[in-house]
Amino acid sequence: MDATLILHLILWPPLIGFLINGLFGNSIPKWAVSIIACLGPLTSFTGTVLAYKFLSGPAHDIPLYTWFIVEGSAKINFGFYIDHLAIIMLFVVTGVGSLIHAYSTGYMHDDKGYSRFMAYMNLFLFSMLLLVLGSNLVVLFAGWEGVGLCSFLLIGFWFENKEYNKAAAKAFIMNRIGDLGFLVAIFLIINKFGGIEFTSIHETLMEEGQLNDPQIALICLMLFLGVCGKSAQIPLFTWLPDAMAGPTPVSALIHAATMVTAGIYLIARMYFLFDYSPLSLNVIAITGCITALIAATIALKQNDIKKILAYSTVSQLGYMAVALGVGSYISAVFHLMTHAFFKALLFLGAGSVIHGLHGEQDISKMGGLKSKMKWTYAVMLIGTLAIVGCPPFAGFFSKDEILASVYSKNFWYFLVLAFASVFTAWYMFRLLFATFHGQFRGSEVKFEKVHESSYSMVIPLIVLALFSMFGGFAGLPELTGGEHNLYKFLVQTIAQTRFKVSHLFEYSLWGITIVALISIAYLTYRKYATSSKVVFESGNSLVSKIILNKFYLDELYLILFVNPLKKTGSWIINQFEYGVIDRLIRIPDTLIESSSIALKNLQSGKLSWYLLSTAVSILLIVLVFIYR
Amino acid sequence: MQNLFYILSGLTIFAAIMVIISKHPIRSILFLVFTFFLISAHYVLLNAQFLALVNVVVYAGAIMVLFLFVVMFLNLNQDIERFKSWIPLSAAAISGACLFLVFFSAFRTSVLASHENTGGYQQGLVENLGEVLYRDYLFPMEICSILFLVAMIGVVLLGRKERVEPIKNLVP
Amino acid sequence: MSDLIFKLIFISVIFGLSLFIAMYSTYAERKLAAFLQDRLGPNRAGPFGILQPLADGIKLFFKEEFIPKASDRWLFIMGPGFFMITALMTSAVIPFAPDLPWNGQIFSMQAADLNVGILYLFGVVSLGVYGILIGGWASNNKFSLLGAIRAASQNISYELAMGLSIVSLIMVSSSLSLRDIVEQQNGWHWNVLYQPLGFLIFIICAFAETNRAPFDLPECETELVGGYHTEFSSMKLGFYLFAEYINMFVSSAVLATLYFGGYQFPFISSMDPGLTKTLLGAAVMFGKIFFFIFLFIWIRWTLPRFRYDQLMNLGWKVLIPLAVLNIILTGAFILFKS
Amino acid sequence: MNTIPELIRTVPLQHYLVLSTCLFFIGMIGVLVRRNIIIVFMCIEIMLNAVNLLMVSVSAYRGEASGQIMVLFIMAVAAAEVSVGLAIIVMMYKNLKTTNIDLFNQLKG
Repeated sequence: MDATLILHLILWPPLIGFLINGLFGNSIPKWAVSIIACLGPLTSFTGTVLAYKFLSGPAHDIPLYTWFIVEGSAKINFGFYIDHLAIIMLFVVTGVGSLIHAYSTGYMHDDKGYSRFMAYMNLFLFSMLLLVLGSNLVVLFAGWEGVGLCSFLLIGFWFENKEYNKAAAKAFIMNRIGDLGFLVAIFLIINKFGGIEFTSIHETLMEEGQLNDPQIALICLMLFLGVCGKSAQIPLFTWLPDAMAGPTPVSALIHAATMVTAGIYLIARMYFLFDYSPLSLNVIAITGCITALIAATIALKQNDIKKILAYSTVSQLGYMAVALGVGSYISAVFHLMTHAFFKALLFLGAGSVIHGLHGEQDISKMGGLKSKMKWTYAVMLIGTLAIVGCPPFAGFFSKDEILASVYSKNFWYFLVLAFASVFTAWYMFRLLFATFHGQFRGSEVKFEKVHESSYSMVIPLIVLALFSMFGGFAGLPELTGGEHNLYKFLVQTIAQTRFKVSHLFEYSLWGITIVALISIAYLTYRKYATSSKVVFESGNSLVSKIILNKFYLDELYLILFVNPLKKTGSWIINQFEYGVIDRLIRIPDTLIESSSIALKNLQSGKLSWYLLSTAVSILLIVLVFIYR
Repeated sequence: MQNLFYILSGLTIFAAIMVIISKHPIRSILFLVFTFFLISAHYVLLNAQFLALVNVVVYAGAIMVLFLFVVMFLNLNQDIERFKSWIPLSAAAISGACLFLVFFSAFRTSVLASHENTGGYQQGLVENLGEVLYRDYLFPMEICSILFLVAMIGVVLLGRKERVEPIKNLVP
Repeated sequence: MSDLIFKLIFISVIFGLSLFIAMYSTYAERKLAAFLQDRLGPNRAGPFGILQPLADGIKLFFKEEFIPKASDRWLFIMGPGFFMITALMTSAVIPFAPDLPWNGQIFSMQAADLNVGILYLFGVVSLGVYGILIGGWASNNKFSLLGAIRAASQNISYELAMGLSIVSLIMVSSSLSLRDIVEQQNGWHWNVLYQPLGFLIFIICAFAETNRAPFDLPECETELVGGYHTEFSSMKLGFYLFAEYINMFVSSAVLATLYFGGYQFPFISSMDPGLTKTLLGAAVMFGKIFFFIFLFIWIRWTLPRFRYDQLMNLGWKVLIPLAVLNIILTGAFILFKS
Repeated sequence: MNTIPELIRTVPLQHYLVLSTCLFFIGMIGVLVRRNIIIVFMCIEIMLNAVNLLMVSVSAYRGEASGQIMVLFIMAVAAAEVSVGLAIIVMMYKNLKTTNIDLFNQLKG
């Protein structure tokens, strides 16, 4: 099959869906909106399957047309690039995207902005596809900005609420900081390599690249700044928990499965560049470690079901970053894929719970929902087991692979990650037991109203649960004797050597994992599967206070950046804007005003005045002619 | 002969000044008629007898009668010239005087072509004028008649009292 | 120099003659009216009442001089004066007799031979309105003003038809000088034979211009008390009345000059220039003038007065189109003949 | 009538120019100073007549008839102008009950 045709089949349907729903969404019936909205991702998914089936061999480069030319150095195509990494990402994006779209038709059905919501979702999907398929950094950046925009729109979807708008703005601004780094990186790349296509950069690098080149290191660090913004790494991660203001499908699609992984995808895409800069790889690894640990720690004390999942996402992104940092790119992509499955599942499950409880998000007011929401409970259980790394669920294999690869490179990173995964297990079991076991902690009336969600929501959950259960088998470890299919597939794109660990370590890791999980599950069950509300209340100790307040990071940013900026801004607006610029602008303004008043008086309507002015002008003309 | 010219000129200027300083419009009109007579006398001195009489007929006999008519009809006995302020008056006077001085000095110092009066002094006679008018200025003459027609229609329209009833739709 | 002295003498003679004829026109008017109405008329002052005009004049002189308080004093006095002056000015261009050769000099029996004489006539006639308007307005009286405005609009209206009828006459004579026009009419070539329609229009207009019946609306007693001279008394009233008769005399002279050959009579061309010819010419001229004065008076006591709208209709809708038609016919005729 | 050319020999043309200029500016100052629109209109007539006088004098001095023809046209235009202008003044008087030029202040956008 023709690669261009497939590209068109994948790329454009969501945009068409967006245009139809965005322009005419209010004037067509809801069922039509649903169908149009779901058809886009489904068509894209079909295209992805076709691409997987029919596009054999190396990558396909499809330059559609020349977008613009940087005078003297680079020609920038509006071009696309389909390779193995892209196909994996496409599967994640379109597959999970389609399921979440289907889920949204149920979840958002009664919202008054339904068609707007579906249009935004389609636009997001289109942007994400642009990001994944772009053949150069500029097209990728376009998609990168597109998803940022959609993220902003969807976080602030319920724009009547001021807090939500603030959260949306926060996400947007945090992303801007990262995007600045990304842009600088793009300029530097154009400057250094004279081209922006991935393939051309790769070739140039192969020919002239030097290890530890400071310019490359700078480029990599700048790119990583962008990644920090988009993928919520340590300095810039605070927007992600706040982004839970958006509707739950948004959290699932954007802030768990697809958009936040864009950074990971970018580094995997540019791995050849990072390979030349060990320094930046170390920075990435350290950042990832700290992110994973801190986010997991904060998640321990959260009571909001979506916030817990959000911090968990940050933590898991930290895992991926560490995997990238130790050069194990394929492991990172593997974890990205499984994480997309189970995190989407968990978010959607949480959404189902929230839906069933009519908007309640606090787990301290839940409990005992197992009997009421059987399907939800089942899928949440699967999701939890997957994320905590219980064999043989998806998370086990990917996490195990990351841990093993990190262990093979640096023991301290491994130790941090191990701690983080213990914390992960703790807060996930806490969430599960507090929500579904024990007694309901709200009023009886409320409990009566709890109901299972509709099929349009449950069926995507079940599909995602299946993926969470069996997705891990794409990359079986060497120990089991199975084949690591994903590695075989991806290594055609990402030339990376497989790490080596001893079998003894592998076995001990598995054993420790299982023992730890069982003990943690027992402890959390005893602690949280009760009907007491007290356990959710925060302690007064210093540590719990710090954790509860998210290490005071927001406050720190407030003091360090926001307040000085605000003060500077208000100084500028008061002193410079009103004092200098306004006065400068007023000068022509007053000039024009006074002159127009004078001119207006010229046309007074009085005949005598007209006659006089005629006489004076004749006098002037005559004088000019005489004394010329 | 020279004295006659200067006496006439002095009278003309005096009458013209009286036109603009008379308080009453009727007096102004009468002084204006007098001015026109004096100008006609100048025409006679310049051997333009036809124009002199046409001036009397047109200006004194027709135009000024119209003015007189209007003033009498509107009954403008009351003095409407409320003195307002010196500024517009002095501005008018000064600008007028400046322009006058400019013109006056320009004419005083102007060098005119010598009298190459070869056509005799008969150019003011009716035969001569008629010949020139109908030979060289026939077209403007015809245009003048159209001008009169237009002016006549305009005046009739302006002076009409009743509004024309809108044409009723005759077709049932 | 003798030329100038003769001019002065001649002008005084014409002046006196106009006044005298006007004076006795009043007498004639009354006598004729009496005759037409089968009564005696003035017969006390002198034989057949022949001193009656003098008596009237003396009476007017000695009447009380009255100037209304609210009137404009100077204009009130100026009005009749102006009217009188314009009436007397007209006779300056009329040739009363053939030239008189005397002592090797030729004396013209015309105060001023303007080469635009007809225009002069016309101009002076158009000025006649001022006297009426000023007098009527200065009286500060509604009836006077209405009378004055009526007179003015009547005069202006009929001036147009008059002017147009003169245009056709000029086309025939191809001169504006009255003397030339008279000279052209020697023998029986009177203009009335070539311009009968023009003559008719002209004479109607002459009646209207002099405010004589049947066009005496400006002073129509039944409607406007006394017309524009309601407030006038004494000699000022005398001026107005008297000027009308002068106007009548001048109109008759103009009529005779323009249409009836002036001083021309048959066989005049066979006579030598001399005193006899001049006197005979003058006699013929005055005979014609008296005939027209008689016509004026006859019509006054015969025809009833027009209504105002009838007057305006006649002027604008009958006489002006007729005059224009006359011009076209004359032009066509001249073109055809050449 | 024969004495007329003598005048042209004894009085220079400049004097006629000055005379007509004087008349013109008397008219102009009248236009600027007076407030009664009828008087203003009359002053315009004075200005027109000043120009006429100038034209006739130049025509006479140069022995050319064109100037006098121009005067004829000016008179024709003046007659038309006066009739229309007076009609307008009468209508304005009917509407505004005044002839004060300062109260005619509708001529503006």
